[in-house]
Amino acid sequence: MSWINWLPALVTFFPLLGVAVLLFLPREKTGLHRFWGIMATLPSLFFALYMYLHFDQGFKGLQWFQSVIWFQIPILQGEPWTFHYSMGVDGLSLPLIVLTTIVSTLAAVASLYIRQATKGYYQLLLLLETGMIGVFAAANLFLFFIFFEITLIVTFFLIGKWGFLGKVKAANRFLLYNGLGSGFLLFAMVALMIMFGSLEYSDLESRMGQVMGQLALLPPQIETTLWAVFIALMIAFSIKLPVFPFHSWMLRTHVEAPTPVVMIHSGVLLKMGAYGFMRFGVGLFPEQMKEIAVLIAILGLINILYGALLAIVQRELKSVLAYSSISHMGIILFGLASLNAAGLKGVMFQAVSHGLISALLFFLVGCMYERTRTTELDDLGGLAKSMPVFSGIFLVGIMALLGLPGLSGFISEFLSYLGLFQNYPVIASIGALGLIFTVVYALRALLKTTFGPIHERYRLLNDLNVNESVPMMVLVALIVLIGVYPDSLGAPMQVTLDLIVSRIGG
Amino acid sequence: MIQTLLDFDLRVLAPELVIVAAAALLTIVDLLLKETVSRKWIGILGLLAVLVAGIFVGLGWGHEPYQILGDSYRIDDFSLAFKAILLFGTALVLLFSLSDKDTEKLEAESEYYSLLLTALLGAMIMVSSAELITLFVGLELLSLSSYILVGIRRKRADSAEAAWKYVVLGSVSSAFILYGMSFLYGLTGTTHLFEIQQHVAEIAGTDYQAFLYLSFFLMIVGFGFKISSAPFHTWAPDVYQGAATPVTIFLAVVSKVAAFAFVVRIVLIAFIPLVTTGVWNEVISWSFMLVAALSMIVGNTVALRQKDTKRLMAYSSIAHAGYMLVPPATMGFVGFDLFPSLVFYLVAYLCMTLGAFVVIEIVARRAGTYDMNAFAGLYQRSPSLALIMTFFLLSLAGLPVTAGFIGKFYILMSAIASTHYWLAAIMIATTVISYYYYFGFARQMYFRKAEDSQKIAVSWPTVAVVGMAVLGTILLGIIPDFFLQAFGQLDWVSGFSQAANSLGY
Amino acid sequence: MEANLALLIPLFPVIAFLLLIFGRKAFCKKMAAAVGVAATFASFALSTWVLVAGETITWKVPWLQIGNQTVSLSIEIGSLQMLMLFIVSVVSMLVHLYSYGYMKHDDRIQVFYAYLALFTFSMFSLVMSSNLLWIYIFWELVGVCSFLLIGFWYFKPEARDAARKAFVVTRIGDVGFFIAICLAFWHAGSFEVSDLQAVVESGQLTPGLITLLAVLIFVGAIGKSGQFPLHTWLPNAMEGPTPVSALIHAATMVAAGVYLVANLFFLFQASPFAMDLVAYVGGFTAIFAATIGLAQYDIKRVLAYSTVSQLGYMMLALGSAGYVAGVFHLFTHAFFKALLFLGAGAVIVLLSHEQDIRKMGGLWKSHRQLGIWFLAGCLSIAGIPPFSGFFSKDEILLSTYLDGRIDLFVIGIIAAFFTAFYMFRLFFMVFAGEARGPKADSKVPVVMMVPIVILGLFSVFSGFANASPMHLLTAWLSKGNDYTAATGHAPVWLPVLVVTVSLVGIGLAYLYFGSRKWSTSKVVQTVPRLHKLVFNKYYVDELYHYAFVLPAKGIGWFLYGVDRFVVGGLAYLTAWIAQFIGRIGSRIQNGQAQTYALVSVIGFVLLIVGLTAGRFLK
Amino acid sequence: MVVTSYLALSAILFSIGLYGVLTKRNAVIVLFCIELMLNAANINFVAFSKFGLFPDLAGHIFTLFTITIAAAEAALGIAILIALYRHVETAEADQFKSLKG
Amino acid sequence: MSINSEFIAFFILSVMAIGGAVFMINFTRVIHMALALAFTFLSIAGIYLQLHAEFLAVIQILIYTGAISILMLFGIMLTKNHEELKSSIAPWHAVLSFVGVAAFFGVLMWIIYQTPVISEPSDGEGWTILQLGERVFTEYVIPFELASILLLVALVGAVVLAKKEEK
Repeated sequence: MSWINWLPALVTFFPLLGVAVLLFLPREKTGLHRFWGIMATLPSLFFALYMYLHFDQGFKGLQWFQSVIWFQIPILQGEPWTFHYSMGVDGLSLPLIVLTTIVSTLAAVASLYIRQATKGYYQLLLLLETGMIGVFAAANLFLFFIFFEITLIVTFFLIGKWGFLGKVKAANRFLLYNGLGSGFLLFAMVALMIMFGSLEYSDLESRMGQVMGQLALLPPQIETTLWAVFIALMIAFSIKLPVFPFHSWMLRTHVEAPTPVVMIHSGVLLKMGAYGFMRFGVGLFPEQMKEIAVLIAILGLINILYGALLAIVQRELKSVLAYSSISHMGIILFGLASLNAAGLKGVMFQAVSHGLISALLFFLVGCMYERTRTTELDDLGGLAKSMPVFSGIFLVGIMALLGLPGLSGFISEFLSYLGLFQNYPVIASIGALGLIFTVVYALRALLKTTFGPIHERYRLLNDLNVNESVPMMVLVALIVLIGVYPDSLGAPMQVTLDLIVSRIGG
Repeated sequence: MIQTLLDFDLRVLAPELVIVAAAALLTIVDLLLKETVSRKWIGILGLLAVLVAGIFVGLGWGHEPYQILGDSYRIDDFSLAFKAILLFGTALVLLFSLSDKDTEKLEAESEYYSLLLTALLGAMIMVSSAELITLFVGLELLSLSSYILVGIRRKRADSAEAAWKYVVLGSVSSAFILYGMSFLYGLTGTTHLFEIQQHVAEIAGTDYQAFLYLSFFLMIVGFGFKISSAPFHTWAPDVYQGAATPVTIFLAVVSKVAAFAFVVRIVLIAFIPLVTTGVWNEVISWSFMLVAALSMIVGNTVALRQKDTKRLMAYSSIAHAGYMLVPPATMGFVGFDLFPSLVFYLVAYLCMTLGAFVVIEIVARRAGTYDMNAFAGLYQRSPSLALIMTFFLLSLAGLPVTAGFIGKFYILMSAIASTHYWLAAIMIATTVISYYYYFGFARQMYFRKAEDSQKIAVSWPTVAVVGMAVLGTILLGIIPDFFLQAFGQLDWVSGFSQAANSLGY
Repeated sequence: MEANLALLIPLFPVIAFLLLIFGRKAFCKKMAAAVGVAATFASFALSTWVLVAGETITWKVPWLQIGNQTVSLSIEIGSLQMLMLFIVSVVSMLVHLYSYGYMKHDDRIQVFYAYLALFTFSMFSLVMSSNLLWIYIFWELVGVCSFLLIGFWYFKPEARDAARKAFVVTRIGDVGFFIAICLAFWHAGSFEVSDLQAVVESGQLTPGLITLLAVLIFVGAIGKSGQFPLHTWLPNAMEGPTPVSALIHAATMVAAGVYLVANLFFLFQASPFAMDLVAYVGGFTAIFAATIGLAQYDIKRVLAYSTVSQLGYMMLALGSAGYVAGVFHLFTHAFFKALLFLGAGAVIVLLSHEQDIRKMGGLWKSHRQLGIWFLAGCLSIAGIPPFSGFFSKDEILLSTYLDGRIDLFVIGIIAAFFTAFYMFRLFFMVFAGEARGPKADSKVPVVMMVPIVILGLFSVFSGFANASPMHLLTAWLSKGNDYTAATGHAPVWLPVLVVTVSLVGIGLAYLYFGSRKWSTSKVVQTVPRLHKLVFNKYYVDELYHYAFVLPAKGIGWFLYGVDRFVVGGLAYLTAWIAQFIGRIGSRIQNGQAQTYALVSVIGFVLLIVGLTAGRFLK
Repeated sequence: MVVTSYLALSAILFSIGLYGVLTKRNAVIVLFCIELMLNAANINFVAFSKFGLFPDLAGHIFTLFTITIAAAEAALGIAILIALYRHVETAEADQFKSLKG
Repeated sequence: MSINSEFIAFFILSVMAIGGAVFMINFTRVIHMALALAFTFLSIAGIYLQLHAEFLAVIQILIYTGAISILMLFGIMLTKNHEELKSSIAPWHAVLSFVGVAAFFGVLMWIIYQTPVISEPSDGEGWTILQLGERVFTEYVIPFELASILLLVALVGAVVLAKKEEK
């Protein structure tokens, strides 16, 4: 127990300092807001990278683990129910924390088109970062839930205030759907608390192991309750991910939210669903997961094909990307359903990689919209002429989206499919059709935007400026890095994944 | 041996006596004061009285349970805790009233303050008695005072109408309670709850049980009315809307808290023997659960349609009554401590509802309307007010890191621990529905443009009230341990067992 | 040491790519070309060195951890790979050089060179990889480069559409390949080709699985190599700049499918069905594409169909156990087809980007040198000795014959006839007679002529690499495998037959298009329907459009409706239910105290009856 | 003579009172009907005092209190009604419906 | 059940009480209704007498038949309708009220007759006003004191609410 164990807390709460600083800045000084907004994300980024570099790749369990009793609920007999504040990092959370800090910083940089009420905007953005990092850094389900809810509330405001035309409706829908999801999570959490008396990840895992070990001896209600909890968790994260048919909230959010928020939303918030599936689905309920693996695989299949087919017929660029997210989340389900090392690694890779890719693409679309004032595919075209840098990066983004080898999207897709092929080759084969559809919609988006004859009104558009292209290049670099040298991302998660896989196998 | 009042240690009555004395004093002082003198001093006097009573309540802590005259008055940890909540709530209401410039109320300002005190007295009696007549008189004292308080703005038609509805429906509910009590009395021949308990234990399982049901359900009508839970909630929106806001707060907070204590006390003492025959689980728990579920559903769905903020808050408080009924409803099933969860939620509810109402009043007073639109662009006009309101809303909606979240979580635990998953499901689902209308405020405050760009000035007593409410909401949300440990250490059971000095009548 | 040197082969182009893409503003056109050519020349030199050294090179580094297995980046350069490296480097270098002439007026030549370099890198790596995953990775990368280069003139809608088509159609094949490697991983336990080979040869896999794997891999090859039924993209790909067509869509990338089948020949050999499939698909494609080529008027399209047809030949050879024959034809074809394309490119440039052969003519007189080298290419592809095509085609037909598939043999012969016919149709229409369209006034620049000449030399002489009696290539390729075990002796009449057929084809072409003694319109009039069918490429594109594209879109729109009305409707319904309950509650709240009391009374009755009636009735 | 008859009487009166509250248009009568309901409850108390399982005088005392309270309540009710009447100019209970929804 | 004087008295009184109530429901003029109810209250006083609750009977007459009825009459006088207003009660309201109350009544009667309370009735020995007073001032002194406050509240309230506007 040394001060270094407060590192996850430091990463999580540092942005709050920025919130405080912003509080004292005058309202009109937009430039100052921007400066501090961006600066405040940097310490977290720095600490996250520090953690990444100093991560003990051979260590089983949570590193930089810190646990403090927060409060206890007395009960009539026995030990009081104890709630901890505990944070720690392991192979599942570390990559996502790093992703979050990176995307957050870039989103802060990308917020240059937010022009009104910047003070509140950056405060919320920083609060959102705290929430997101907290979700991943928490080592206690209760704490996880709290951060989960914080992200929900903050995102509601970010969408509703700074979004596009239909923002209020989108914000409402976001709130209600996700509220429902967290309702399920709440249910599961309370039930787990009552069964196990603790919500620490470590306690949950060990007690779950005990219960599953002697399930035959226990009354049948226990098993029923476990199933109920498990299903509730699955639904909660299905809504977040989102899994068909819980996806309709996400489309509107993607279309209406301001660019940086979509970057974060698509880049990180959806990944909280994947993380939840990994941590609480596969990590906590391996036996149950095994039994519904087929179902998950089929849902994944539906997601992949449904999202892709719908993306093909969309007429608006952001909708294409939104549906493509659905399709790509299907790949995460594939990885989950496989329940083997390859597939689970695929899940994590897909979470990170899609986070980076969609952040990049939405940023690009946002920059484009600022210039063209439209995202309708039929109105666009030929932008490569006036905006070559934009087009080049967009090309890379689309290529990453469609899973081009050498870019991160391929590794994750490949691993997930590969994993599923071990257990459900037929489903995986049908799912492979998605690879074709992906190409179709991705190329359609690309070609309709940057290729073809240029419209007269776009002839004089400015290409990306440095503020825009540098963050994009960072994302591209990361996408390429993961694509070319996947172990840079995969190595830290190896031990944790092995542990999970061994639990599944055992 | 016949005991008389003077045989007892009357120091325990100190809080009530202070309030009685203050109420009387206020009335007299009003008569003596000139017309021109501001009646504010009367309010301050009332506030002082409440604070002194609070001190006495604080001093009362840590003693053995003590009863006077066959439990017609008793103090124990249960009653002290509730009394503290009531006094806290009333103090805030008084403080808020001091800064409230409602010209229509001013006509009868001193009466207003003394009636608040008598209402408080009724509420205090309700929480610290275990004898039916005293309880009933206390209830009526609270009710009658409330009727007048609601109608005190005589110049306003809606105020009078609200008072009318309240008096009619309140009296009907009193009749139901009384009718129910008559059967309870008929079966036991006594009005002392502990003796009733003994007789009920004898009756339990016999054919006379039918009368117990009848009695219980008749009283449920009255209880449901008092805590404004569906299907007996119908008065609440109209009355909350028609009454002056401080009165509304009093009704929503103090009156409801007292009613909860009243219900819990009667049901848990008189009907507890039914646990042995299984009737408790099958009838009493279920009736509470149904009422709770219905309240959640009705409160949260009807609130979706409301434009008037006070009316909306009324439905919200109906829904909250539903949540708060869950711990009593599910207590028969597990060894789950119902009181900490109930009391925790009550305190949380007090802070957040009171706070929300106060902010609504501030905003509405400025805009001249209680319509939701009054909140448009509040964030631009008064960011701090908007933020505070947001905080209350988050708490009401049960989102972290607020008192409402911990409270709801705690209640949910009792629902799930008792394996009534359906109830938990309804609770969660309706909570999600409630997000819509709670965030309706947020939509107005943040997403709309303000029509009136001027800042809203807030007087210092109001600041103090809001500050207290915010503080409560935050502290309960962030360091719940302090309160939970405190509540957990209290000897709640003492409220439901014979006091040491009890002889019985 | 050698391995490290070999690693440099793909490294040069990738460096060139990075330089060019990031320094595209800094480089002038000449510099860009120089960088590209220099890089490919370096690779060429190394490839040649590797080829000459002739020693198998292996190299391996761990790359990705999957559970307890490690996926490596592994390289194995055997005979086949050396040969491929050589082909790729030669053609690539020449095309780089040629491009400077062809593209010098384009503003984005830097980007063009960057793409070309990226392609060259990917192609090298594809060939060098000895790991299915890595092969797949570069397989995709070359596909993307092909896409980028086809769509290089992004502002042309045709180029855009062609690029998309190329990507999508090849992706269909890739999916087969993808499934195959996934299955292979779980059954062979690794992605390494050698491991797979070991498993296949030790008989650990069931025949069904082997067939499945082989077929799936072949699906990938079909897509890449433009075999029927996934051939449709290749002719469209001609929308790209001509050097690209020469490099990617004639010489190298499209041959990757053939290379893949050859590389995994052990797998196909183990499955008779797969061999049949390869042979028949190849044979069918050969004749199918050849017939289409008869009726096309776009110079590059004719060449494209010819490519498809020739690739079919290669597949036919491989399917008929003619491993060497297939690879040999790949080798010769790379040169003469690149030559033909570069020649065609020169023609196009001369005629200011006119591609319709009906508007050409008379170039023989004005550009004799070009004509000669183009003729060499035509003779080579037609299979006239001693041009290279003769030797390889002869071997293919021989192996088909020896394999006992007479039907395919006959098809091959007919296809050879068609090949000769349409190639010389092209030649005569372009070079013979008088100019019918734009005049060709300028000369062909030297940078363009040099590659043509070099390739011409290759087309003329490369056939001798495996000419009787030495069969150098056979010996070279059969090092370390037994793929050539089932060879027999050629009947003497076979080469004669082939040459005769080709000559007849040439003669007919001369009669129709050279001397114009016979008129084609008569033929068209006799079989108008057939002509229309062939002219419209058997309506395959249209068929696909109606059979796949439209239904997919239809499903998409249908699902969009489902998404909006069913899925969205469900959400709406839920919200509506909540609001409906609210509305009822609100209706009850009608303002009248008496109604309120009534509600309470009814609530009371329902509660007491509901909860206690059951107990009384018991 | 058993308590049942008295209980029945009080039930009848209570029900009639309730019905009156629910249906009578005149506001004063509504208040009056409430008094009837309270009276019915009182009959119960008094009857149980004599005939209950454990007869005791407490029922009388309860009734005494009830009557007191009922009187106060009636007075208040009338006062409120008069206050309301000043605004609405009618004593028809069904006209008091401006607050609703 | 034997027919004795007690029964007859009870019968007559019940009929009077119920009759008064029923008349109250059926009368159309408000004054008549009030008088009918006053009659019922009077009958109830009789019932109290029969139940050995003489003091209560007196109180009942004084307060109900006297005070409250007169209060109500005043109420009626003070709130005269200026014009006939159209009823805004929904037609289903009366029906539903009847059904609801009938069901309520049915439940009550069913339970009452299901399990008749049978016990040794008290003869009312010693139930004097004296004893009543003694218990009120000892055992029930707290509610008694509270009741005084309650009456005070009602007084103040009535004044505050009903006092005429000062112009």
